[in-house]
Amino acid sequence: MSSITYLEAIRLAQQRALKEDPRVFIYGQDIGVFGGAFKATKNLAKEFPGRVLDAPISEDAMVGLAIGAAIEGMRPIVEMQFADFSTCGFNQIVNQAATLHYRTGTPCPIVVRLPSGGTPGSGPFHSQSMEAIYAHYPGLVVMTPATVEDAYTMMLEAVALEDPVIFCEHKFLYYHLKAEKLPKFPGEELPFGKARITRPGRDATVVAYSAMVHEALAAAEELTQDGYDIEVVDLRTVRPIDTDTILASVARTGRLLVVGEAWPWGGVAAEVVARVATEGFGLLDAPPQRLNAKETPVPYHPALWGTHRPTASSVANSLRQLLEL
Amino acid sequence: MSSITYLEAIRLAQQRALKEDPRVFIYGQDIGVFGGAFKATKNLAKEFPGRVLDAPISEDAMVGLAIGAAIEGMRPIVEMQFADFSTCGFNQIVNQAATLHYRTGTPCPIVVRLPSGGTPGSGPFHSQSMEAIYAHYPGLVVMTPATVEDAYTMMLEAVALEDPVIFCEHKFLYYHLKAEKLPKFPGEELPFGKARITRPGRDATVVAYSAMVHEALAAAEELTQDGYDIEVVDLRTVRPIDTDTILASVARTGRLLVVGEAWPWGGVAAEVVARVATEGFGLLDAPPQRLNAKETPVPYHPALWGTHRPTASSVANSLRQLLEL
Amino acid sequence: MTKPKSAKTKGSQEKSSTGATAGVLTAELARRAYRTMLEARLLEEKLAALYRSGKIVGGVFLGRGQEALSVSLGVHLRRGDIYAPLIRDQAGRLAFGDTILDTLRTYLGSSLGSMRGRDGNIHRGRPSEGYHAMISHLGAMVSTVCGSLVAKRFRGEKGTVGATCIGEGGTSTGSFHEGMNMAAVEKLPLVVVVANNQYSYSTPNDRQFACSDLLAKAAGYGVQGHRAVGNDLVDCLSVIGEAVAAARRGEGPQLVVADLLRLVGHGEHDDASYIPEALKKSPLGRDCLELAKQSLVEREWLSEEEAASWHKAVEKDVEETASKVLREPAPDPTEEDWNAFASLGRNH
Amino acid sequence: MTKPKSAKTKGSQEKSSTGATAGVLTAELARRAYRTMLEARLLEEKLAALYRSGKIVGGVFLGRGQEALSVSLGVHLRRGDIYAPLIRDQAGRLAFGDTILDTLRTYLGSSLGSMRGRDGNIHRGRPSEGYHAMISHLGAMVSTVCGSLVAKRFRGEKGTVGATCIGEGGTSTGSFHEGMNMAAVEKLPLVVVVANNQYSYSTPNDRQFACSDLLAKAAGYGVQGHRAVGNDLVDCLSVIGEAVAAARRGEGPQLVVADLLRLVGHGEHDDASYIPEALKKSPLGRDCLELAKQSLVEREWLSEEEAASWHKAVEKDVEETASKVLREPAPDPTEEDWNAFASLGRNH
Ligand SMILES: Cc1ncc(C[n+]2csc(CCOP(=O)(O)OP(=O)(O)O)c2C)c(N)n1
Ligand SMILES: Cc1ncc(C[n+]2csc(CCOP(=O)(O)OP(=O)(O)O)c2C)c(N)n1
Ligand SMILES: [Mg+2]
Ligand SMILES: [Mg+2]
Repeated sequence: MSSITYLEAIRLAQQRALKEDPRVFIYGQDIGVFGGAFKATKNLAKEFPGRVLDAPISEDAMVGLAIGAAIEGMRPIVEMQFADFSTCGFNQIVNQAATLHYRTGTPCPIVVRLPSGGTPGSGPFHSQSMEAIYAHYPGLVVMTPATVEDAYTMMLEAVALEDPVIFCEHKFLYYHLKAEKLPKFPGEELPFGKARITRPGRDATVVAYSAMVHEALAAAEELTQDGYDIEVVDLRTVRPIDTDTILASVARTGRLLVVGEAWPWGGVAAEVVARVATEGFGLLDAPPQRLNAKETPVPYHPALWGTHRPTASSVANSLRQLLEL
Repeated sequence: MSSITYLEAIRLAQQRALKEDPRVFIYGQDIGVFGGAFKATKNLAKEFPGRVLDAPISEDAMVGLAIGAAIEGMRPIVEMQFADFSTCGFNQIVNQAATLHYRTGTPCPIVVRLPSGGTPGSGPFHSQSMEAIYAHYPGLVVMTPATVEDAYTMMLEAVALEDPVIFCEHKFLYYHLKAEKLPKFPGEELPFGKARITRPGRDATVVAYSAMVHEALAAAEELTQDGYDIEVVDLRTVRPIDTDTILASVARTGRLLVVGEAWPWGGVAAEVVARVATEGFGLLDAPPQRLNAKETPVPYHPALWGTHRPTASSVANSLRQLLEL
Repeated sequence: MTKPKSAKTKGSQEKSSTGATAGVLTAELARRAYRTMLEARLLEEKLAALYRSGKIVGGVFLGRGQEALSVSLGVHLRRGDIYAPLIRDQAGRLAFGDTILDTLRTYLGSSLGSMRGRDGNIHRGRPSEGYHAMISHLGAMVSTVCGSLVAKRFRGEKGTVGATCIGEGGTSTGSFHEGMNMAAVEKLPLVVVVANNQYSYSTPNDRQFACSDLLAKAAGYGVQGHRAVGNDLVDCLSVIGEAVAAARRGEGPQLVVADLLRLVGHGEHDDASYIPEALKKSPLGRDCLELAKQSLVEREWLSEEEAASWHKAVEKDVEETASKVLREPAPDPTEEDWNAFASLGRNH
Repeated sequence: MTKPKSAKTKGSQEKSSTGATAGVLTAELARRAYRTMLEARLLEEKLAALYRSGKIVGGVFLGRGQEALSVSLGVHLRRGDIYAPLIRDQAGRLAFGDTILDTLRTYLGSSLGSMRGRDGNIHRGRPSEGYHAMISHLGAMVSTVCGSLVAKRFRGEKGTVGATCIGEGGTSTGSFHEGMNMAAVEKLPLVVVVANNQYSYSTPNDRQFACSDLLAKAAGYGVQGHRAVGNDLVDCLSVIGEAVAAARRGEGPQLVVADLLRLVGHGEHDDASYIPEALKKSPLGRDCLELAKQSLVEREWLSEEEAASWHKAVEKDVEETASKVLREPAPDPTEEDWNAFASLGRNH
């Protein structure tokens, strides 16, 4: 029986969007006949002639083009070859896409796909997780799916939303994650913006997103051996953040660890800890903790990389410390 | 007797850096004969021929040029015409300047000056506060002087540092803030990276930086009428953050409000609240609070702008609420 | 610093217009253009006065001296076209359908203006009507217009064009370059008018670019190039008319370069003292409004009397509109929804 | 897609080299260049093998087919010059002073390599020695090299040049444009070599740019243009030699465009099946290493026997170096300082 990867889910969601909505087109480098650097658009150019277009190496103009097309009623999806290159389209994203609706009343329904996160040997410029940078800006929705099913439904939601969406798809999950079948439609399980309790637990809450959900789950599994029962919350979207679900979880467990693959300063973990400290102070039995990447560019050598980012074992360590506080 | 503005302090610091260090040059749009959009380099081109250079409208290349010059041992200062335009130089700042030393061992001592923050009528693209965006990246120092004296000494420190410095100078303070004289040299009062207790107090700590320090001070003054004694901490640099001084203050007051002019998500206030919640949980008598700009682009009309950003009166309100928690 | 050129020098792919009497130019068009220039000029004078009296806060950025070039693009666009004007395009905006009323409302931040006080001055537009609202970051609108044209191509709309203006300084931005190249690759019906007013803010051309002729950029992108005499309305009308027509005919992107001078500071806070007197007195410094009137009068398309009566009528219109807008409500922060999202509630 | 051009077509400001026997070209230089090409070729074959066997993780990006162009820039640079090579510049790097040892160390992530396992593959350099370490973002190095040249100007250093390469795809970036324009404004001694290998990853030229000739960009920036036959070592040496000499003489930035083909995938994961067979079989697809040998042998600058013995010697060197590096320690995360700052302690 054939199983569906996280990458394939993204491809299938784009295929469905193209099929169901004539306003959708995809624009990015090498995404046409070639099917994209990661093959996320494989065969789509053939199936939808003229609607999956190779772009020049011009990230600023790629986003600008998407914005202009959205203004005229289209639903463009832009593929960045790597999240890291979105810095070259940064200005259009944060200053034009994010502000358009507030300034003019015209919505800007674009999706910018960012192949994100670290993989061994990818180094400082093909490994970045930029969700916190974009989430800082009001007007941008930032999605960070952690499962094959979410990758599929959230891509469909992203295309349907009236707002610009930064879609952070994790490269490490592309091939590692598989599912037997996909949901029929978005919202079947959870509505947009709602976090998931991936693993219910009693003793502490780990809030994570994207690839870190799986490190958190493995750590939770490891801690069962110590007799602990850890709850894992998958944020799914980091803007908006589903503070209610987090607070409800912390209310049950009294302890919070937030894990992010990006750097700590101002990251998702900082934002979640700040929210819980502010809104759920009384729920906490111990100081909330966060675990992030080390404070350097993402290193090239797999041995360094494996230490740079949080892993099941470093999450488990942090949890053990938290449980003793 | 002539008093010195915050803007003049920045000009004088650059003048001194040019005079004392032959490695220093300044590069930016309209900074030569014209003296800059805000006159922060007035007369410097004349006084230092060939060392204060007009740049084309090319923020990416401006930063790239500074990096290349720094590699060869120079100490470039880049003036962005407004902080908001640094988005066009974003890639060079975060991917080349911030990573150079870690990757290659070659330091990248550049200073990027960002005329930051809101003023009435400046609107979405001439008002932004981008400190949180840059502070996210390991390798970048981010300075946010709130006083005339700091503007002077921190600019000198910025030029002396081996690391790339994002120098967020606040446009609203340019003319509003005055001092009678300037310190003789940096570190006279406080070393680099140390926060200042601008106003000692007993009942609550307000952590602020840049223009918000003055709103916090006015709010603290207002609250004396209610019998409260508020401590105001000026961060001075937001990367590094002087967590020790903040924790010591919270240890005394038991209550924390962090104020930032930028947006809340992942901002300085989020980072400070997260640090205090994590490292100083037991010191808190009430949930830590934050106050930021409203979640929209910075609006044009002064009436909207005045409500969008935190002000003395909104800080005072937040403080009153905090004191009742 | 400034490199005066003869008006009809040929660049490598340059198409020279067939001159003042070319195809599309009619008395009616020229009269409409002149009247719109007059509106822009008098409206801008009012804006300057409102700025000086403290009624407009922030800044006022005028196109004085550039009305002929600006209007010539505006009048050649029609319903369904895309227009992304820049800083000095008051005249083009009015020609495209913007109004004195909305200009004043936007500058004064009226809640009734199309920007509702959220954005102001030159950053106005009605994107859903094809009238893009520029962001400040120069060059950014080139690719945005491309995107709207791609949308039209997807919809099978034919014969519409997209147009934007930029200063010579803006050509140094990476955005401009990426947008031009993309337009050329997609063969879009895009018209880009470069107003080479010799200065970008205070920066003279020799600190901005080093090519001997900005029009040489056309060949580097593989687009058609045109040169117009920037302060000559009749020449601008015919050259830009031809450029727009070529784009409409499907000949791909068109780059128009025009030399001229802004007869005013970068903004009203700036006295432009960096512009040498000799340059102001050169042919480049001649006032396009004055020249246009002379030229139309010479052609007997307009009489001095009519021009004077137009002047009076426009002045009255501007004054009355300003008084009205000055009485309109400012935006009320307590009524503001403070929500940047289109589909999400506040505070997300 | 590909637009084959005759080698000596003149662009508007193009300087044609005086041909294969021009000024700087000597037997010694050509021999050195050929030997370095051979080193690059054999080293890259080893890198590919190490990648296939899983020893190199991440990616391997080769310059096969582009060695003649790449080396021609490297050999014309000298101590004190600035060099920012790009993806396909193994040959230029070795000519500039990089070593087989450090290349292997960097690819294998050895803690003894100049990047200490922190960065890898093509992202290596020793910036403090004028050998810039590219960031991935295409175009970014143009302005960086400008900056180093400005520093040299400040110090009064004369006669040094800065050089970088870029693919035709990289010319679409805003960074490239801003850097070229800036270099022209500052009249810097910068040489930019555009390797037009007809594809950027899988994207053919007709989706990348629309100018009929990339060299037409030179006039748009106001820089001198040169064309080289990309797989002809002797032509590359003389054309680039002249370009570097012109820059050294103070004639400002020089743009060199060369058509060629990469004879390998974008990276070793890519089979380049998007490149049509006909193109591979065209003159563009001829292997520059083979051609160079023929050409040198014809000129009696090299014998077949010598070439064969060089081949053997280089092969041995590469093999031995690889075995050595494979035994070197990987970076130890517990020893790593995890500090991105030069002047601040860790965890700031
Ligand atoms: C990317 C960017 N950098 C800087 C600025 C600040 N700025 C506004 S107008 C201007 C000068 C523009 O010159 P030019 O393009 O020649 O147009 P002109 O003002 O002469 O009409 C500058 C530098 C900007 N708007 N955008
Ligand atoms: C700004 C940016 N966007 C995307 C990429 C991803 N990328 C790496 S190489 C490449 C193709 C480069 O083509 P070209 O410049 O022609 O060089 P070639 O690979 O053909 O030598 C792309 C798109 C990048 N490195 N930088
Ligand atoms: Mg100008
Ligand atoms: Mg290529």
